[in-house]
Amino acid sequence: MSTTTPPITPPSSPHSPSSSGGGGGEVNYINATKGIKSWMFTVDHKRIGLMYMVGVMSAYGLGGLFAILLRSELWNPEPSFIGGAEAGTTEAMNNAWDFYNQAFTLHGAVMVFLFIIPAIPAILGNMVLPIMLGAKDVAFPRLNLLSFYFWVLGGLFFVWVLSKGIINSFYPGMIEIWGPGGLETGWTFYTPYSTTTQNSAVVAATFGAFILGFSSILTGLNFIATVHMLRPKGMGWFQLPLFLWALYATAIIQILATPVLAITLLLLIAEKTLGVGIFNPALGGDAVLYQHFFWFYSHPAVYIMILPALGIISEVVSVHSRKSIFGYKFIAISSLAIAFLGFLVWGHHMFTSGQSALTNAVFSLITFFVAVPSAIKTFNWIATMYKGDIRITTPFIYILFTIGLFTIGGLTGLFLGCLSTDIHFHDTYFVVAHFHYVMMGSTLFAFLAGVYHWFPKMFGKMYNVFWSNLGGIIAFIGFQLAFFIQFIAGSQGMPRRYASYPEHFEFYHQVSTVGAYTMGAGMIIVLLTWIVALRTGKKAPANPWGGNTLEWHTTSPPPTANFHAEPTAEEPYDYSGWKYVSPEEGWVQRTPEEREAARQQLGTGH
Amino acid sequence: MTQVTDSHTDDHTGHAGHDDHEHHGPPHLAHHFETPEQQLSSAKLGMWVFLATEILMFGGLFCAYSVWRGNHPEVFAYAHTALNKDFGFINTIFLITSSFTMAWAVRTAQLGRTKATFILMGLTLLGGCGFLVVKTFEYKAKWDHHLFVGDLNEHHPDYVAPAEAAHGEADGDHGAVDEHATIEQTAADHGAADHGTSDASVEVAGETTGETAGEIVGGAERTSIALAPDGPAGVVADWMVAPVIAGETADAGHADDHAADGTDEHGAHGEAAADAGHADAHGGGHGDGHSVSKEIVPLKDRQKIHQFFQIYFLMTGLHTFHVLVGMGVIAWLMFCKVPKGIFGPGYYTPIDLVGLYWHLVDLIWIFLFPLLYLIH
Amino acid sequence: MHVLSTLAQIGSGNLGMPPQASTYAADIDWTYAFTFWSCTVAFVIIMVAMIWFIWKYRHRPGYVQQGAPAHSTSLELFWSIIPTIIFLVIFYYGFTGFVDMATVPDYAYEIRVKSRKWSWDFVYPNGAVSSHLVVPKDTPVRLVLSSDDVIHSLFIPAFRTKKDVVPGRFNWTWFQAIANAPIRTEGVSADDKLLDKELGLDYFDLYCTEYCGTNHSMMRARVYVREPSVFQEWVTKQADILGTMPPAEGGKYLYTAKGCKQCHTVDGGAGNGPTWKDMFGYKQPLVGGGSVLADENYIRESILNPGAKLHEGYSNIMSSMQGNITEDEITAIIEYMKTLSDKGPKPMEAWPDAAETPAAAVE
Amino acid sequence: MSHTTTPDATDNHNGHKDHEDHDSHHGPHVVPFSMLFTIFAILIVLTFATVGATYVQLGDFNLALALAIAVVKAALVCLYFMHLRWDSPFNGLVLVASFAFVALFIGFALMDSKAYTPEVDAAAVEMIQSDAEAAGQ
Repeated sequence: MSTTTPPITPPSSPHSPSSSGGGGGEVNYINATKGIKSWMFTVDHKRIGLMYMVGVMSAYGLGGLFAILLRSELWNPEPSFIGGAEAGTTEAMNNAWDFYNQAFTLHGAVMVFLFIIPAIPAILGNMVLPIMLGAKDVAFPRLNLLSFYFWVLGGLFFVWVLSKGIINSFYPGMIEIWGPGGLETGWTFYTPYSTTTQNSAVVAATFGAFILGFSSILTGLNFIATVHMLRPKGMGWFQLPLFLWALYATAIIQILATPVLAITLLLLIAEKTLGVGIFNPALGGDAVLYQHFFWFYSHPAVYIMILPALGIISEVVSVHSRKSIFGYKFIAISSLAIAFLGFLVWGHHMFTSGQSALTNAVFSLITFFVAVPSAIKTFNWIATMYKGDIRITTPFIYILFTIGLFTIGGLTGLFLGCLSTDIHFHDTYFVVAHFHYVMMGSTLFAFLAGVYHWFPKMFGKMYNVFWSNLGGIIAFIGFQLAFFIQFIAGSQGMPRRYASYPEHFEFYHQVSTVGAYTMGAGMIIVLLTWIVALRTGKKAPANPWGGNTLEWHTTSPPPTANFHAEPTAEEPYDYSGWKYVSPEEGWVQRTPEEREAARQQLGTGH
Repeated sequence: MTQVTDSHTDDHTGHAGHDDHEHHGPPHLAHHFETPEQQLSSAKLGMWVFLATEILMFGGLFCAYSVWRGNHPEVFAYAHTALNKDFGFINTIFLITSSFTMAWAVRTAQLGRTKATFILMGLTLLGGCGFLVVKTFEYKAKWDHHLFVGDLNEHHPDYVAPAEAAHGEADGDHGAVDEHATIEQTAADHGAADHGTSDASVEVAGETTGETAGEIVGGAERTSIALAPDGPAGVVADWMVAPVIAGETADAGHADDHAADGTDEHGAHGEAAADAGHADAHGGGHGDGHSVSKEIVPLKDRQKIHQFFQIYFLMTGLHTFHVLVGMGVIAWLMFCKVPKGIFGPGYYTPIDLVGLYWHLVDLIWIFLFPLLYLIH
Repeated sequence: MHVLSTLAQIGSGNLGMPPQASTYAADIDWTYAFTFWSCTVAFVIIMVAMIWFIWKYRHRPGYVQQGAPAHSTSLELFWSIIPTIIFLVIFYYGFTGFVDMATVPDYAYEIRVKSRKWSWDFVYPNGAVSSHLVVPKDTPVRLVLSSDDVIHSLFIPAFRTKKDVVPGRFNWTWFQAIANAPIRTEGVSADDKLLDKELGLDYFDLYCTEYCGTNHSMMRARVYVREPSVFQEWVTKQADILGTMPPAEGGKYLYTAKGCKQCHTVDGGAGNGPTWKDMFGYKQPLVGGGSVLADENYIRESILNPGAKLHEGYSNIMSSMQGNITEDEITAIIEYMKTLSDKGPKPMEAWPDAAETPAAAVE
Repeated sequence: MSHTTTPDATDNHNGHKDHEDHDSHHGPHVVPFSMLFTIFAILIVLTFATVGATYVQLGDFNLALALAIAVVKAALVCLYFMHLRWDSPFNGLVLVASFAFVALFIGFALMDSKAYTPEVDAAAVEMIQSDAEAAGQ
């Protein structure tokens, strides 16, 4: 179907290792130039993606550490983890509560701003978006690098806040610039708490988030321009791989929503430093208006987190089922629909805030409409598996987890979109469980699936399948343990952000804490498999999965210019052109005759 | 698309760019683009997307503006009188003119007329400077009258700390303007009019426009307000004095007409003096807001008046910041790039992009001007 | 024990929801159950289909892949429209349920809820104030919520009601209680036992669900549902609660009831605020140097305007009690503080003049 | 791979561009000076008009009129000074979309804040009252 309009250079054949004289000698983007400077000032999107990967995974480790700490604190109804022996005295209790409040705030803020928003677009998007387009780079490579440094700078603010918090707890008042250390406002920075609290570094943290916003904007801007301007010949909008559709939709949200976060945080900083009172009722401001501002960004931001994950699911399901994705157009359009509708539902975070009944009803209704495209996608993935030739590989196993978690997360979202039940569930553990299923369950597992899917391409190495699968399974079990029980705790009325809780919730919390530790163990195994694979992994073939998007048409890892010869656009989900040879050589391209035969055998036209 | 062909004949650029790159990529063509057109289109698309983020960012402030104005139109209608319409008007002209010279500079850059480009960008810079000069005067006037943002007023040399002020001019500052019409008895109890003899009244009576005075009483008639017990005079009537500067004539007697159906206390005074009393109280409240007792001072009308100035300063401040950035980029291009003569029909992207940015700054001002200065 | 009760609760027809103690709880639970079963069916269908497909079409020796269509508009429309219809049904039930929750009967009994970091005051129409909510059974009750400092949120799981308490405005919610809680046997704290004498152990939980700072998780209260006649009796007595005890004892009562307890200790321990132990009659160091004698005036000022003379080592986090405390209550607290200090005058034995008992302070 | 492209590839590129939703133009579009000046003159006139309109009492329509004039001015700036009239339609779409989303944001926020203003005002009145009581003590 997608034979290119004018004939040009023949499709580049995958680079078989035997023909190129063996692994190490080959020049690729990793070993093309050496030295720290060649990385620091690189404009190569793949290197930027790798640098993002290092940074973002460190942030994930930090956020995960806080998660473990706060789950430990919740083991007992009364906080005892920090209070220790003197637990029970007011001072110990206050310390424990403050510690818990800082832990959950930093867990949330680090995970949201530093990990989950950049995770898929900045790492995997940067890595494969231009290659999937057959382009040499993103449209604005230097802006891309700038975006990374914005991320670093923003991250440094959080590290500063954090280290100030630690230092100040040992030497109170040692660092007085921009208020004391630590952050205890919740990642939402709700006014007037954030503008009146005196024991947290709100300004530093919000300024960090403000800078991170620029990072996000620049990535989105780059992706939009790249998808528009650098598509290869023969690739119309509907030959775009679905991951790129998802990234494109994500970029639209990043562009349109993030500036509102920027202005919100600027206003917050102005309130804090200049005594402006737009959001502070004590100065005549309006606290609910802040929530409108905040959620106008932060609800669409939820889709910045989840949409790329859905794109990865579409890719992986299709490739590893060896079958063209079912209902391509519905999936592509549903990404855009989610992006658009995602802007119209922010009010469902405010059903109990005193928002007017009419606004509540309108937002609730639109919330249900935004669920429809998600449902369509899920059904389409299942239909893609139908009559496939399914290879249960590591990425595929992770994707199955993702689909399961996304389904639970999505369905429980219905309880929260529904007005009367949301009143009960709002701000309870039900919400905590719901968004962890969507954010952490779906996005994290899809991200891991994506890494395992593109790992051979990124590094040219294969990983240990057994340990990778085991790590995923342990993390999955841990995840279910940690969060499923929170639905029940939430429906019982367990409020979120509680350091102490009534005793009858103890059982739920202990199960949850066990789950958190289990998941942590699984994640450590996963990270170890990556490190081991980088050091001792076997050389990966150019196309280990038989995918047909353009990144599989180049060597693993790709050269700096991505392709040795200019690629031609291919129908991204037509797998008839590849045949499996061996684990070492992976999939190689069939001759036109073989391909025709394969199509005949499948019996349907693509 | 006929326009495109028109332009080709119109301005002898023709396919120059095309010819240029067919054989060899021009020096400014990045490695990952194939043609200069593709690069220019990408750059423009990127710029437009960036401009969209700018619009959304200002959109937040416009939203804050709309919500506050929607809820308290009378406060805005009154408070804007502290702004000088003429200044706003002159600034609009400055920006439109500089926008025009910028568009013209893009044209000359496209035609490769380096010297004209240089001069036109210089004129654009001058326009920006003019804008900044006027803004400086405006901000200075606000500063002089303590109409600044939040706590910044405390840094004013004349600022009287509320605690001190409380001793000095303790009595006399109850009552002020409020749009909350509901509690008449409060109006009666704390009818501010009895304090209308403070020194501010002289100034106000002398200079306030009739309309302004009417507005105040119009507001007061609908409710009144009481200050905290220690409500000090603070900075006397500072927010009130500002419209005085803007206003031309005193016709405080008009206040009566507006206040006629108001509560008798206020109506009875019917003089600017009475209004000055309110104004005074406001000043006191205003100062008070920044004192240690911030927490216990309940929401008051003066705070809503303050909202206008907060929003005014945030909007114009952010806008002015954008003007400054734009001027910086224009100056850099003008002095470092344009003289090299590198811009011509084949390559004028930077000029085009900075032009787009400058026009957006103009565009935002086009909305700010009527919304801030021309409120009814 | 927890495991068993938990499993029993989940297994009961209530699907893990708390007991239904308000008129609209059953309706919400019905919507919940409808959504729950719809979701369960959808989830099972998706998972079964997925696992079955993976099993049936897995790659294995001898398996030959057959072609299958890459799209089917009718099928996709089918699974777009069916969920949409189900979603709209859920929306409809949620919406009607919400309308019930948002429509308060005209004759509702009105209770003012004043909140601050980190305590609740429930103010009844006759002026009675309590830190726990007591409501008449089978009577619509409208809660009018206001906050002195930051956003809180009032949540009573058994009533399925929740509303944020936003400073600078009034929010309200209402409910009609239809049942009281069973008497607690588990998890009864020492505080509970003290309160037990007054009100009993048959209460529902009330939580603050909007994060509000250090002691957010302790910002809880108890909700008692009482027969209207019993309620009437209680509320009448509560209006004059101070008059029924000596001033110092009243102060001790207020120490808990007004939430002073959250920050100030009486045993010399540290807290968010200075301890009351040995405060009265001693010089107190101030932030920014200097000191002040902790006498009646200083304490009164610190209650009404906490930031005025800030005790060294503490930040200005206390909200003013202005408007939430009467002069008699301040007196009672001062008398109580006198009992905690070894300096200064002896506390009053009784209210000086019957005419000036707190009853007079009640409007 | 070198960055020079073969003539083949270039042609090809131009060929495939036809189905793109943005149109490439083959050289800069230069706006004639007369057109620029005309737009400038119109903008100045409209600025006078918008100031002049404030001296006419139209009630609520003053705001609408001022905004209408501002929109016309903005449209002129976008179409001519910013070349949108000749530019890729997608750039125009970006602009329109950004305004649409601002409108959406403001619209919802206004719809809500209008509805809850009475609660805010009531609270303000109560605070004034309690303040008055405090002052009376």
